[in-house]
Amino acid sequence: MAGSFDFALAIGGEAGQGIATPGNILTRLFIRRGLYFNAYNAYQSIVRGGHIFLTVRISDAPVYTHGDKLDLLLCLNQDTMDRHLGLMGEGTRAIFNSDSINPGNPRQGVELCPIPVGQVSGSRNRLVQNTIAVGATCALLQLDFGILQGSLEARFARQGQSVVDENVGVARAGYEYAQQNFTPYPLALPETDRPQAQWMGNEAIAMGAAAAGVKFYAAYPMSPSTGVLHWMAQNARDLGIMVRQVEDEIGVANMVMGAAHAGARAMCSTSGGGFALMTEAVGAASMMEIPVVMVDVQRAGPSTGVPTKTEQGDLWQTLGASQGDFPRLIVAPTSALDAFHTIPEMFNLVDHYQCPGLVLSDLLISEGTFSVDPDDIDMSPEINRGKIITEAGTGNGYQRYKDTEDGISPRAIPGTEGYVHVVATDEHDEDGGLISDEYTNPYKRRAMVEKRARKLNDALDRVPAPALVGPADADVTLIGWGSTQGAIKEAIEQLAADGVTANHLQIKWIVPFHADVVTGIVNAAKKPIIVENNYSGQFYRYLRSETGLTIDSHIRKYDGEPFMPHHIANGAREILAGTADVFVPYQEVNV
Amino acid sequence: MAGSFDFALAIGGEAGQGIATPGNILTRLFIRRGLYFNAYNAYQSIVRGGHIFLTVRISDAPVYTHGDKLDLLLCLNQDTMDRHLGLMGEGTRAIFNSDSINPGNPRQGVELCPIPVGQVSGSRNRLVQNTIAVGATCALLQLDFGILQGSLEARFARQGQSVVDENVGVARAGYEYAQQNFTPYPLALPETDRPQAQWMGNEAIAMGAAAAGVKFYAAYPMSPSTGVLHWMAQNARDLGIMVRQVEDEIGVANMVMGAAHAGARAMCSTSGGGFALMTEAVGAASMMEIPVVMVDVQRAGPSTGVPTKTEQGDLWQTLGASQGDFPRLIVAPTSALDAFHTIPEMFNLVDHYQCPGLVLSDLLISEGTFSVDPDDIDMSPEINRGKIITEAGTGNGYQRYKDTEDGISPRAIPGTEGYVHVVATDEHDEDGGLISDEYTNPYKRRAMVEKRARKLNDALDRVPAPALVGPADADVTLIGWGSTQGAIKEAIEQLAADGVTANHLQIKWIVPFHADVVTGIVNAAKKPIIVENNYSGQFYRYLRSETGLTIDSHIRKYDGEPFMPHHIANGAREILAGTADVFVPYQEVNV
Amino acid sequence: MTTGSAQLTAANFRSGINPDWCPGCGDFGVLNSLQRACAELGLQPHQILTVSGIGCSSNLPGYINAYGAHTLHGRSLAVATGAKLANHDLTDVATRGDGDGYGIGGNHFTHTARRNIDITYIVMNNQIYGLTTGQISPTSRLGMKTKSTPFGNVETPLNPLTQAIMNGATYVARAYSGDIRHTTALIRGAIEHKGFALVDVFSPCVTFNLDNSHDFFKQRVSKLEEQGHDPRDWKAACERAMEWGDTINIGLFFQGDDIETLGQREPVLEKGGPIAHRDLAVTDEQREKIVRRMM
Amino acid sequence: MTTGSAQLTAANFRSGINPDWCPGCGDFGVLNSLQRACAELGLQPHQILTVSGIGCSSNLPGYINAYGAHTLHGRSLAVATGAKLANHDLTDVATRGDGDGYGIGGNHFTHTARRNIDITYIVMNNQIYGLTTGQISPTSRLGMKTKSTPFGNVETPLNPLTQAIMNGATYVARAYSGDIRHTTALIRGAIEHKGFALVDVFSPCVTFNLDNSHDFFKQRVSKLEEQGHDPRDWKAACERAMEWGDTINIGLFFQGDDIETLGQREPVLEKGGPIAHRDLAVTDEQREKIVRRMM
Ligand SMILES: Cc1ncc(C[n+]2csc(CCOP(=O)(O)OP(=O)(O)O)c2C)c(N)n1
Ligand SMILES: Cc1ncc(C[n+]2csc(CCOP(=O)(O)OP(=O)(O)O)c2C)c(N)n1
Ligand code: SF4
Ligand code: SF4
Ligand SMILES: [Mg+2]
Ligand SMILES: [Mg+2]
Repeated sequence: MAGSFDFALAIGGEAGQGIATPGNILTRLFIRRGLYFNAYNAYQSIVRGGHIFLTVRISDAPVYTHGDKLDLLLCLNQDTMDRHLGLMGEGTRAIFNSDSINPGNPRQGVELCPIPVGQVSGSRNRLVQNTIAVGATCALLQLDFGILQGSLEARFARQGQSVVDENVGVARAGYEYAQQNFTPYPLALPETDRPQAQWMGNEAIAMGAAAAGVKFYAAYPMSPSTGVLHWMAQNARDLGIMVRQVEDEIGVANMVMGAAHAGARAMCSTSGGGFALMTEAVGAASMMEIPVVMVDVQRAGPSTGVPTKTEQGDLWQTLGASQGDFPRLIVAPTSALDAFHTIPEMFNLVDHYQCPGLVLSDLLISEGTFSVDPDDIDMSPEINRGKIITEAGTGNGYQRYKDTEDGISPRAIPGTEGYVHVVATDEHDEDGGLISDEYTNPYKRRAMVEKRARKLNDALDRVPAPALVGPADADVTLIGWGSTQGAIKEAIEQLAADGVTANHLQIKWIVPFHADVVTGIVNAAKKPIIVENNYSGQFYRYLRSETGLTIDSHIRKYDGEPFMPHHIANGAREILAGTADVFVPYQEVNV
Repeated sequence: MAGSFDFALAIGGEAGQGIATPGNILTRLFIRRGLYFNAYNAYQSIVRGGHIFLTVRISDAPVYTHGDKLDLLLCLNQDTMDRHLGLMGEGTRAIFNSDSINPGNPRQGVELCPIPVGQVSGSRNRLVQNTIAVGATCALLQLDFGILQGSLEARFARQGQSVVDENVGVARAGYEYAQQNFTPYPLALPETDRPQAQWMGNEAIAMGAAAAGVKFYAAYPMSPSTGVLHWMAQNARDLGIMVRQVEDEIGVANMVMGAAHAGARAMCSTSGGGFALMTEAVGAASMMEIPVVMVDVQRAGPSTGVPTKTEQGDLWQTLGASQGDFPRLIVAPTSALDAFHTIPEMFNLVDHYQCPGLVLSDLLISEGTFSVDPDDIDMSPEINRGKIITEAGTGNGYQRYKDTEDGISPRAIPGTEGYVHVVATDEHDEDGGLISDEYTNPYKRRAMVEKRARKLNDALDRVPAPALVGPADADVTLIGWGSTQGAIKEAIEQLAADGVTANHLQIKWIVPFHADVVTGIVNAAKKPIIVENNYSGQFYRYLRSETGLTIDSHIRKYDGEPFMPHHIANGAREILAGTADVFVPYQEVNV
Repeated sequence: MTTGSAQLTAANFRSGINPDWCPGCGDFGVLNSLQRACAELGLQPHQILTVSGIGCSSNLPGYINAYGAHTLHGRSLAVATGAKLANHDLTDVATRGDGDGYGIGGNHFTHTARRNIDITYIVMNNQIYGLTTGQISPTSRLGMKTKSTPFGNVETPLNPLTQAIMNGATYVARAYSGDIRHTTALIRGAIEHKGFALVDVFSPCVTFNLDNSHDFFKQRVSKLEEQGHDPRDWKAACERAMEWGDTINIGLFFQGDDIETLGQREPVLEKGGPIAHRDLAVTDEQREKIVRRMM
Repeated sequence: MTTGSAQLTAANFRSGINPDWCPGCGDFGVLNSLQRACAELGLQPHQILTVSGIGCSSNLPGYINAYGAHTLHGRSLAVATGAKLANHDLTDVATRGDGDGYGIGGNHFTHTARRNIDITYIVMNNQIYGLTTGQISPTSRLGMKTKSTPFGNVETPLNPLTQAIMNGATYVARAYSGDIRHTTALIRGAIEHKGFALVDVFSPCVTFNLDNSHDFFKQRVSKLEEQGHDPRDWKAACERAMEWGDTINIGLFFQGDDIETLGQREPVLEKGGPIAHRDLAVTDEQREKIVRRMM
């Protein structure tokens, strides 16, 4: 965090209390002001009730996680107060509706900000407390009311002037009440000259697909991947994308394969259980040499597990998807923005190699909300469709599975005159003819296995090697993969403040895997520690299978919640102190 | 091979020519005589036509593979002659119907045995050549005709005296013609005093299940696993087993889970593609803590692949089956007899640990036919159902998922008065209540993950450690897993004859894995070589992930055919000579 | 189906857990009706096994005092079939949503119906995917706007009733969960019926399906029992099931009698009681017979 | 559907490969009929995509001169749907077996039918699993003895025709592959029909199903066209489809007209041609609109 301002607020209440709205009003207001933010919403698989806790961390410099601490707590119900007040520290504030919420005893230095909502708003509507709280928040942040008013006007314009007026009035009442009764924060909300945009990770994935030229998208709803479907459905008409909700994930994967075979760039997304149902199609796509991209947004497993909680638990599922040996690519993007860029890269690779590409996101990335610099939203990435034939020709001697030197065989798209052929999930000869059904030929079989495998021989050249960030001689090397990037980065800053130097190796490409580069880095490290958001060390086990490296120190978490930076920093400290080999942080906040 | 007699014959023809019948007449005759045999049938996924090649190797001592060489070739069509004659060596014979088959030029020392079938049999029926060939074979083996006659009488009795007479007459004609025209083998067919029985690997698996007390078996047909279904269907009524052919493999796995939940020992079997569809249920069974056994009979992949060919290609599919981390057991039996014993062991383990158990067989084991000593067919193995509650009680304070010290919670069977509870694939608390839907609690979540994982803490004590067979200081250590046991064993004998000493480590238990024992053995080995019937070294990659061991020498095969012993011996020689690191034998016989 | 134990009331079938459904959710009525039906039939909690998939509706087993299995999305009929065949003494009730049952679970529905296994199949049909916060289901109307069809659904909804009839279900009913007495009667009939029994229940999702609300149904539902419909007439049943407009029929559409259940046809169940409780040992005689065939 | 190219004959639709079906297998007749129908319709090989699953019957794409995809067991309708939506100019024919199509692939059948997508669905129904050497299929008769039911099948077979009608298929026919002229006409009608068209073909497995042989059908089949059946009458269609005895009906059972296909309802296909051939680039204007909403 290089910013001068680092502020986190949280809104807690139950499902159905409309927490998303104040959250959205505030984040919009922040990004218009050019601020960066990172938001994590802890919620439950229940439509009304339960506990929702939205943390929004704001800064004038990029923020990579929702952070470790709260400055402001907005309690929409008693439960939030009971769960979280005890964790608020010196200099923080807690805003709540004193008509219905009982504060309890805060720690020293916490300013309670009770608002008698009924009296202040003159309304009995249970949703007004949200707007009051937004007004009060702006007051505490010393924001000019006009800015909030502008935001509210924009947001409610579609619902008519009376709704606008009501909201502005209520917000103003909250604003003024706070001004009169509570102490504003010492640092006022800053402003930069670059307004930001905002997205959820799933939107970033969907936009990456749109940018890659995806014209066919199919899904079966499954948390936490459904946001991709929603974005796609919303934008289908504008972008000419065929979007389908299918009867099940098997249908999804096979439909996507059919569309890809017919020449469209095609993608699907799901979570672990849906991906389990898609695995047979992964092998089929590889055998038929059809390029498809499948996204698995991981959630806490096994099985139905905890649908609204995060985990990095599906790595081995992607490594072991479908029977037999066959080429597949696997990547784990490290942030929403990275996911946005990764999807087009993956499409270029699968088109080049004519095989399936699997993308491992997780709830932390996919359902997190983040600011993004509009200039980073490049919707015109390079597109390379590989060896593809779409022009009519004589097709003289055309062989769909020609045993070429690099294993890649030109792919004629059905409908193209002159290149009629059959693709098959059975083993086949260069023509696509079925060797198993015509006669069984071990030489052809061997040749085709080798042809397919050979395709990936140069794959390492096409994906960047992971790089070590930070001083070469650091006390510890923190190794993560995928979504832990931000938390590790901030943990390293915390360690530095403590006098512990740490460097950082974040792995994104799983297959192909830069084993030599990683081995070199690990061997040179003083104290390598692997950080993963799962129980069994799935990445470590894979790393070891690829390199033989033995690493003794691990930080793991598998309680459904993502790492907070201090979890990792604490783990590194304990490991350095020799008090732990496998450190599993305790989740302090019962979110 | 310690036997004094080691003889291999092969019958080749096309599908629909009835190769199974002469094969069966001969093997029955051999086992009645107390001989051991091992038969491998190379065939194609086609119902008529193509090429079928059945190899039967016979000895007066146990035989572990179908071997490397042929002594007798029975050609039922020209194709067989063309493909295989060139591979017959000194002292061998080739019997064929000279009315329709043209022999070509055999190598020096091969005795051609043409039989003018029409004239000898006086019949135009194209199936008589099979019976003639059986008769001739018996003559060449200096077998008293009365023995063959007895066999034929037994076999055709059900079809009436005229069929018996016709077959005996035709066989006699072949027998006599051969006596008069061809040179018998110098060694006559021996006899022992212990008649053997015979089974296919799939029957051994099914019988193992019956012995384990399986009362519910479900399947969807899939080669090469369907033989288990056929045996089960045939024996269902006698043994009181509920056998179901289901609409698909998803239904199969979930039905089996339902039956197991209701208290029955329940099993299913399939091949890789069907297993892909079952993976979601693997995670569900582990999460609900329901004991089930699922058998994956591997065939050559990926995808539909080569349905009638063998491969050890599904190891990573079982390791990566379903999302998230959860306990599962995985075993790869080393022979049909081992599979028979393994199924009851696995049932005791899954009942004890309340988790899924996966069994990796392959076409080589499952569709091979083998002699078996009747005394080895113990249908009364130990049965241990673990902590199970089936007696009515008050159930006071009963918790289905009680967080016990060893992680194992007593399992009440639905229908038992007093223990009403819910099992769930969602994360749950000790009562089975859904924590994700009621409220989300990271502490409970973590506790439940750890409870489930803890169950396997003592699993290594319950499965035997793999043992090194052979001299400790051998020149090479051949490491295999699952079905390669026999071929490696015989390869070692061949190497010994060559002055190369080799020892043997065969791995059966994959999860739990005796990493320390294996590491000790490998580290002590002069030249460890891993042998596997797949392309990518799936076992090696797993071994490395569990131990960090780096092993440079490999013998692999992925052309659909199993290893013959000399493939492995050749590989070991080349690796010792430094001419290969990864040796992939060439399949000499275009089966 | 009754035992010697005391007759229970619907309240005895409440589990300790409060349903976390949205206030007003139609599923409350279904739970209530099922509890009443169990009480009326004199069942004991341990005699019942409810099997669900995943969805709001599929949380039901947690709320009823009975054995329950909250299984995978779409798979409850397969699990229920395995359980019923393993212990045919159990009263086996599969309870789930329309997405779960007719979408991803559609194939099991087809095949379970034709087997006519003695399972009661209650589908809480809210014409939406509730738990995943509102996407079309296979029963959503044409044109319906949801998060996955913001411009309107373009796929014709399926009709679970005509499907069930054609698939071979032998008891096919539809209820509206706002009418608990009627729903109870239909569920009771389904449990009493020997064979595969579907009770499709309109069970409004008050949060994500504002098209098919309680009001919508209250104004339209009409009971077949009051219309002189003959449930033995499959053609009439299909016709009445296809009516969809100002009047929407509920009640028992079809019942086929004298059709053997899978359990009755399966010789392995003829004697020896539930297979789950049979002796696991193979007798010497059985072994002998098997080994003899191998020699 | 015709192009400027020369009119082809059925022989032009032979691929170089000889079918490896057993001599006498019913599938030869289906292949033959499909080739004739393509020729009669003036199609060119590259305009056609046949999509199959796995089974003896599913080997068909290898034997016809057309684009083909021999996909996974049970999944051909899903693959065919994806291909058709990606390129709606293709003539999309899914060809497969009864196990593949009605067993493991049953759910896709249901949902593809209700979408009324313009696909011709040919099921070679031999009432057996052929390629796996003879186990019951979902259309095997009660009592049938197979390797998986050595004492007789105990599950009621399903009726693909009544199912298709109830699922929303708009062209539902049954043929007998021994009558090539009739089969050709029905397949031709199916390809011409706009919407989801099922042609269930009795295609005897001469090796594993000796109950439902060519003789069996020859003695029984009776053409609806000769009986004055009105294919617009779904009730009559269902009744005729249920008849099974000395007379078994073949022909066009049901045809629904004026029912929009999925392609017609889907606005994304309104203009711009097949999506597979559209420009992949996102325009500045499109980007602008997206980013604006994010700010
Ligand atoms: C394999 C799989 N795919 C998707 C999901 C996500 N999912 C959970 S519930 C549900 C649908 C719920 O709809 P419905 O069955 O109608 O139940 P309702 O919530 O409406 O009662 C889905 C798609 C899942 N759990 N598993
Ligand atoms: C997932 C999966 N399960 C099982 C199989 C094995 N299998 C191949 S073909 C087939 C059934 C064939 O029957 P059908 O579809 O009726 O075709 P037919 O051979 O009779 O023409 C089966 C079960 C498979 N290939 N994939
Ligand atoms: S979201 Fe709908 S179905 Fe789910 S509990 Fe709420 S009202 Fe019921
Ligand atoms: S086994 Fe049956 S379906 Fe298969 S090719 Fe032979 S006759 Fe045809
Ligand atoms: Mg629903
Ligand atoms: Mg068939």
